[in-house]
Amino acid sequence: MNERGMTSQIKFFWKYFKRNRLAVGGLTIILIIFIVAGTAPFLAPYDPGKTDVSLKLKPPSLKHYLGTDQLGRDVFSRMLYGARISLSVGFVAVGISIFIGILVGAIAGYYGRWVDSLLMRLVDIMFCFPTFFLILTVVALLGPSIFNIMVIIGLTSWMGTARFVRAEFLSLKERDFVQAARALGLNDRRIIFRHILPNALAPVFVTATLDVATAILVEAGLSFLGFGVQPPAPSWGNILTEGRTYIFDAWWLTVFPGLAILLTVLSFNLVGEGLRDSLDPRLRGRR
Amino acid sequence: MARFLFRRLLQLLFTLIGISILSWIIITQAPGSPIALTMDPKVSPKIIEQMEKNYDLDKPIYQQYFLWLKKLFTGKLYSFKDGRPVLEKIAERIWNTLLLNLVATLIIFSLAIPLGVFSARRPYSFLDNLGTFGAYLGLSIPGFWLAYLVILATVKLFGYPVLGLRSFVIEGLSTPEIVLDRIWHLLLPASIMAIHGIAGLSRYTRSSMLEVVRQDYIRTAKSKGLSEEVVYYKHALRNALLPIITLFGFLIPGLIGGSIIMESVFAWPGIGRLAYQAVLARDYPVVMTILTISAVLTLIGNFIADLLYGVADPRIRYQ
Amino acid sequence: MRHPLLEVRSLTTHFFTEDGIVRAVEDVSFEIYPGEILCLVGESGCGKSVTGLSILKLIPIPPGQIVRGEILFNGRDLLKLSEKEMEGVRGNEISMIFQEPMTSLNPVFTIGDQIMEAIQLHQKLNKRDARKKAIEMLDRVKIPSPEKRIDSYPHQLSGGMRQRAMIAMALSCQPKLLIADEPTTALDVTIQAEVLRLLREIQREMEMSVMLITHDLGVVSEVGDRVAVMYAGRIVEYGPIEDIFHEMRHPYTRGLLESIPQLEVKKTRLNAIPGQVPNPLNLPEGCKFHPRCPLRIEDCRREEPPLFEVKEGHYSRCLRWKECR
Amino acid sequence: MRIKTLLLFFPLLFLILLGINIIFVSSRPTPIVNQLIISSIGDASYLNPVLAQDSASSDINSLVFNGLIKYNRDLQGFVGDLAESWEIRPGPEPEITFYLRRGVLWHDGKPFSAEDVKFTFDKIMDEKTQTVRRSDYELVKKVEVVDPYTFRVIYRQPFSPGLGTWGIGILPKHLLEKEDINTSSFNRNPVGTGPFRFVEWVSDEKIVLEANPRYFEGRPHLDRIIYRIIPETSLSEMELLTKGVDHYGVLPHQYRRMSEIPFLKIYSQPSLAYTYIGYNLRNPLFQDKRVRRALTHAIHREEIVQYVLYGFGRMISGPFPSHLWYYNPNVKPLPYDPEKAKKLLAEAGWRDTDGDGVLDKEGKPFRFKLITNSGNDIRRDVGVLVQRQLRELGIDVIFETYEWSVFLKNFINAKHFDACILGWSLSPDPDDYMIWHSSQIEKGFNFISYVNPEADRLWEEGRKEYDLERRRKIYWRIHELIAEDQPYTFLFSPIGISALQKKFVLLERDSSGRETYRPIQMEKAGLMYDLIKWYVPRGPVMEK
Repeated sequence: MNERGMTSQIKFFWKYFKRNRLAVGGLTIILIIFIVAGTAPFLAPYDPGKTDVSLKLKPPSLKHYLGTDQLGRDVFSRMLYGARISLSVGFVAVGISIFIGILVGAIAGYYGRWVDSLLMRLVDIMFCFPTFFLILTVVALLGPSIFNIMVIIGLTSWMGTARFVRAEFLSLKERDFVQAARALGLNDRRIIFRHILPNALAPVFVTATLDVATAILVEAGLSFLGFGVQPPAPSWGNILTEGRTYIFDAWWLTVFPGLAILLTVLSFNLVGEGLRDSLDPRLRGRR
Repeated sequence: MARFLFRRLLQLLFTLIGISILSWIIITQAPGSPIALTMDPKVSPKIIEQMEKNYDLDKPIYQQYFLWLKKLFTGKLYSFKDGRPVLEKIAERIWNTLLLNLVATLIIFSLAIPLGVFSARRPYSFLDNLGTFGAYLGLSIPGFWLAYLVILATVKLFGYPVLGLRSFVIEGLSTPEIVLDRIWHLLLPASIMAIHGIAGLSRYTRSSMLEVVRQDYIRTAKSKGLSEEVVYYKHALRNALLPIITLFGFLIPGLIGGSIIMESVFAWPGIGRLAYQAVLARDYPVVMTILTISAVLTLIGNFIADLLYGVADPRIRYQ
Repeated sequence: MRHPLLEVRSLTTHFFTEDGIVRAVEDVSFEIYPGEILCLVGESGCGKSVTGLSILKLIPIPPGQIVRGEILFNGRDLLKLSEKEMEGVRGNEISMIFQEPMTSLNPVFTIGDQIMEAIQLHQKLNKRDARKKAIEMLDRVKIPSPEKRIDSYPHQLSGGMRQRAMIAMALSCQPKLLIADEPTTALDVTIQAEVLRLLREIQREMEMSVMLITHDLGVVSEVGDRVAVMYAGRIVEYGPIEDIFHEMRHPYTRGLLESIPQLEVKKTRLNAIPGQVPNPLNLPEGCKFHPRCPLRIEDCRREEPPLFEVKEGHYSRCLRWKECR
Repeated sequence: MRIKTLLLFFPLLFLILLGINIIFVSSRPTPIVNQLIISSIGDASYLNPVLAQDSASSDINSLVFNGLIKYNRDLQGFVGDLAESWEIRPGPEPEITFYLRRGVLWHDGKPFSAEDVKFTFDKIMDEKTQTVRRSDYELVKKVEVVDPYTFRVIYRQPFSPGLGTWGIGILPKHLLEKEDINTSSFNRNPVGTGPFRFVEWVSDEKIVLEANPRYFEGRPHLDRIIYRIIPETSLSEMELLTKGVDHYGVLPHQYRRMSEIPFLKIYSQPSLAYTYIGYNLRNPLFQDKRVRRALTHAIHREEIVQYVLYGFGRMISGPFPSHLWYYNPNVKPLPYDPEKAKKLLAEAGWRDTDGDGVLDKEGKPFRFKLITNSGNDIRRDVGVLVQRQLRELGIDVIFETYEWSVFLKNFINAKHFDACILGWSLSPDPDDYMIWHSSQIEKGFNFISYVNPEADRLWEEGRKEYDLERRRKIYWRIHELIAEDQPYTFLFSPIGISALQKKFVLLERDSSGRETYRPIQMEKAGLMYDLIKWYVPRGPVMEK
């Protein structure tokens, strides 16, 4: 795919995408969260780890926009930094999952035969595990660190990607341009990555976006069970989890991080659906 | 058909062995010991070594695996935590989990399908857009967070117990009231568990309906003079529901994973909580068995989904 | 002069998409007389199917909309009927069959169910009688052992059989008009002929009118009484079949005819029409055919030519119809 | 349209069901029943006092089973339980003779005798039995059944904590003789001699006990005790509010809110536990006593107690709970004094020479890792505060939490840590030999590798001494030594708070059979020391 083709494709995609107002709204929120996460040190009014126990459990006020927690830390500042952690968990985990998914799917789809059967059996096996329980078990056993969580979520969620990358490859490899590339004697790696993969990327992109949403929710769930990113690092999940003990005494500790998770996950879901609608030619122009 | 069954069974067996080996590797490679969990200054370390030996923890890993398999099939697999047969522990809880999930599933299907169907009836109308947004909201809400808020709200509003299988002070209740009490304790967690599913399935139903409505045979049906209603609710719906039937099979894998958090929150004595506690306590026999059983259930679920699809779709039945 | 069964006057159907207005059918008028077969011919995308669907008001709304015109069926304007009344017309007085027999039958119902549905609806028969009638219809379209076939699902039938079942379904209520939208296109050549023959036969038996929508002039020559040639949403030539085939007065019709491979004439090369079907979103000014027209003159660019009456019952939308032979 | 109706029917059914339920739920008051519902975070594991390790099981076992003796209400001595009296004959091989109560019946009606005691002991000592209790009896030379109501224990050497170990619940020989004790169904259907007998155990939901009408001290007044398992503490509060739970362990921050609820009464009591920061003395960083003392000076324990525990904790100066007899009240906790801390550190050579805000010595910064187990909110908050407080002094603390079993196996037991926040929950006997004696460094619980020859000698002496006053002197001295060395920074000893529905009273009958109600009192031995006298009167109870 040449560069001009790419740009015009993006333009074309954007034309459809921007019609979906919910998706554009989601994208805007994601961008804002990104900017906020990136500039947290400048935006945060307080050091997120600074404790001042004399100020503990103060309700939201002009001094502390979202109140303070049980150690007098500023919840607003912690949430800003928490955005970094939650987003990194989401993105790195999905990055790993997409990487593995594409690799496995591409190899299985391109080479076919026994390689394919073997890899697809592996996919079947992985699919049979109750994912959340598996993640929980492994995180619990290896110890919950942000690194472990990202890797484990990534390692347990690549199967969907692998399956449809494989399917795309199966159909794409019979197409003329691939046959032509083969006839020209290009090596497999080049064919896979330069010729087939770009054509199979659109759906990968869609699931990746939706998977980021799932990964953020999974981290929150792990935090709830005590296996999330470990305190004192502030992820939204563990601000929420630490705060639930105080649910009667300090509602803001539970409500705000919950809303932040909800909003972020919602945005990724909306964008993901928007992408799906505008990248799937069959659905185009449906409105 | 026989060949198909045979192939499926073979595949099943292969997958099962893979699952058990994989989960065994994961568990035994982990740091931490099931015994050294108590930090009681009155317990001497010699005792702990002896206890580890009694659990075969001193044997090589591969031997432990086969011992586990052997014990599982002879019913001699005991939990590290309370010395009870693992299968018995699972058996006494699985019905609670199944009940909760069954109710959640019923709620999902009875709410999501109408929701999706009605949304797709007038796509992009105000109500449809509202439904779309609501569905995404439902998909994005952290379940335990919602559960907390709901529990808080119901306790404040009604002052009636919500946790557990039933209320504990039931003196003076008539039988129908006891039934109502059970339903109340079931409905709340099941509804919250169902929210994700309702959101997902209603989206799925909606897009499935929209897809079907564009098919040629819908036009044919209309050209016969059938009213829009009949065309929509008979010809379109039936086709749109076909792929949804298969989803029944995919509900099972989510069963245990999805139950872990909700069962803990609602003090519901089910498999999910058992699994979570077993993970915490390094109760290898229980963790392994639950992983394996849920994988088996998943496989069975997929199999049932295939069969169901064959029943529902005439195109499959005769192939 | 007989009264026409169906009289279409200035039918205009547009699709309002986000990319712009697609003027699929623009100011189309024709009539169909009792017992005749009118063929609507043109390349794909010329608006012939939309015309057919517009008559039964089966255009998806939105984005489609019948902007203006009249469709007089036995003197009643179908466009003024309510949806409820329209339901009484569809399948009962006017039926339609479609191009793809593979996808036009509902895969989850038996063909019997699908035929009986229309019978029960319009003829108010009970289930048993409806079934009897359905078997009768299947027999009539020459489906072997219809008592058995009635309980088959569409996928169990071959393409030809399916199309026969479609015809049985469409004709089960003895409609006065059948709109057949490319009924044979998806079929093998030998089966095409059989189905066409069947259609013709039944049409004669039932004294029914047929509006045959096709791109295949071979089909037209076999069964048509009169022909309307469409291009870019307009009727460009309209007349009895002999006139169209032998005295065509429009360069597009000529192009179409020349592109049919004819066995008896030894031609080394087919005379295809140069250029492409215009983008429906962006139709040329003036005569819509002029960019591809060998006879175009400056005036063609300026304004759309009206339908000229070449002779009685034969019309052409070409400024230079006299030169076109 | 049939299908459309069907589609509408199910959601409607759901809504109607919900509606009926809401009406039902909002219209029902909670009846008053003569029973006690206790919430517990975890399920019990073994209803068998020999096998049980967790507190849920122990709580229930203490109601179903009796030991030979039990602590008195001040935790300062013993009173008879299954034994009416006992005799200790001191000497190099001391003997304890228990004279058992006659006429005690097991819940199944069979009589209790000394054979049961011997059986219980034998089971504990059996290597196949998965029990951690065995270490309590390792110094027992032999046991004898003198007659059916006399039981004698002979020790290999003087061992004063040994007496307390006979508080363990006694098992019925006739039911367990032929069973594999580890997997026996007895562990889920216990039969004991205690005031309550076992009725039902629904895993992860509840354990039900009922009054034992033949209890040797008389039938308890309560009809029933139910243990409910509610894994989320913050939610079991909801059940307390809806009266689905009668007794609940209150977290410090909930205290004020709870005390404002009209139908609850709140009790508090110092616990037998303390929380500390342990320094790994193998780490050169902590080998200097001045450094350890400086760290204690630098850690603001008052603040921790005040803000993390909301005042529900006591500062302690040494390794014992402050309300018991062996705590040395003359030793005062080191005061919070950052200046003093700085001075001590400077003396030990720690100064910020490079001006980066972190102290250093010989080019090495003062940096260490403070770890604790995850899941304990208080330790987590303490860690965060300590990290901050020490940073102000120029000490760089990295604070991390690990899951319990990983924490123990990879860090604590492997001695692979710098400093840790942990707590000890102790028995009322002061013998903490396993924690502090230098012989316990390799495989015991002295994982900080603390060595003090004088203290070692005293620990050995203390467990040989039977006289309370002499023991007190020994432990007071140990207390001084450890406070001086500061191998731990003793943070606090928490005060336990519990909430109880106000409907419970103590019912007492005087000799004439007249019944009087008294309010329930907190004892040093716990709120439930007099549980068999608890009662729920039908009518309302007047508050004093």
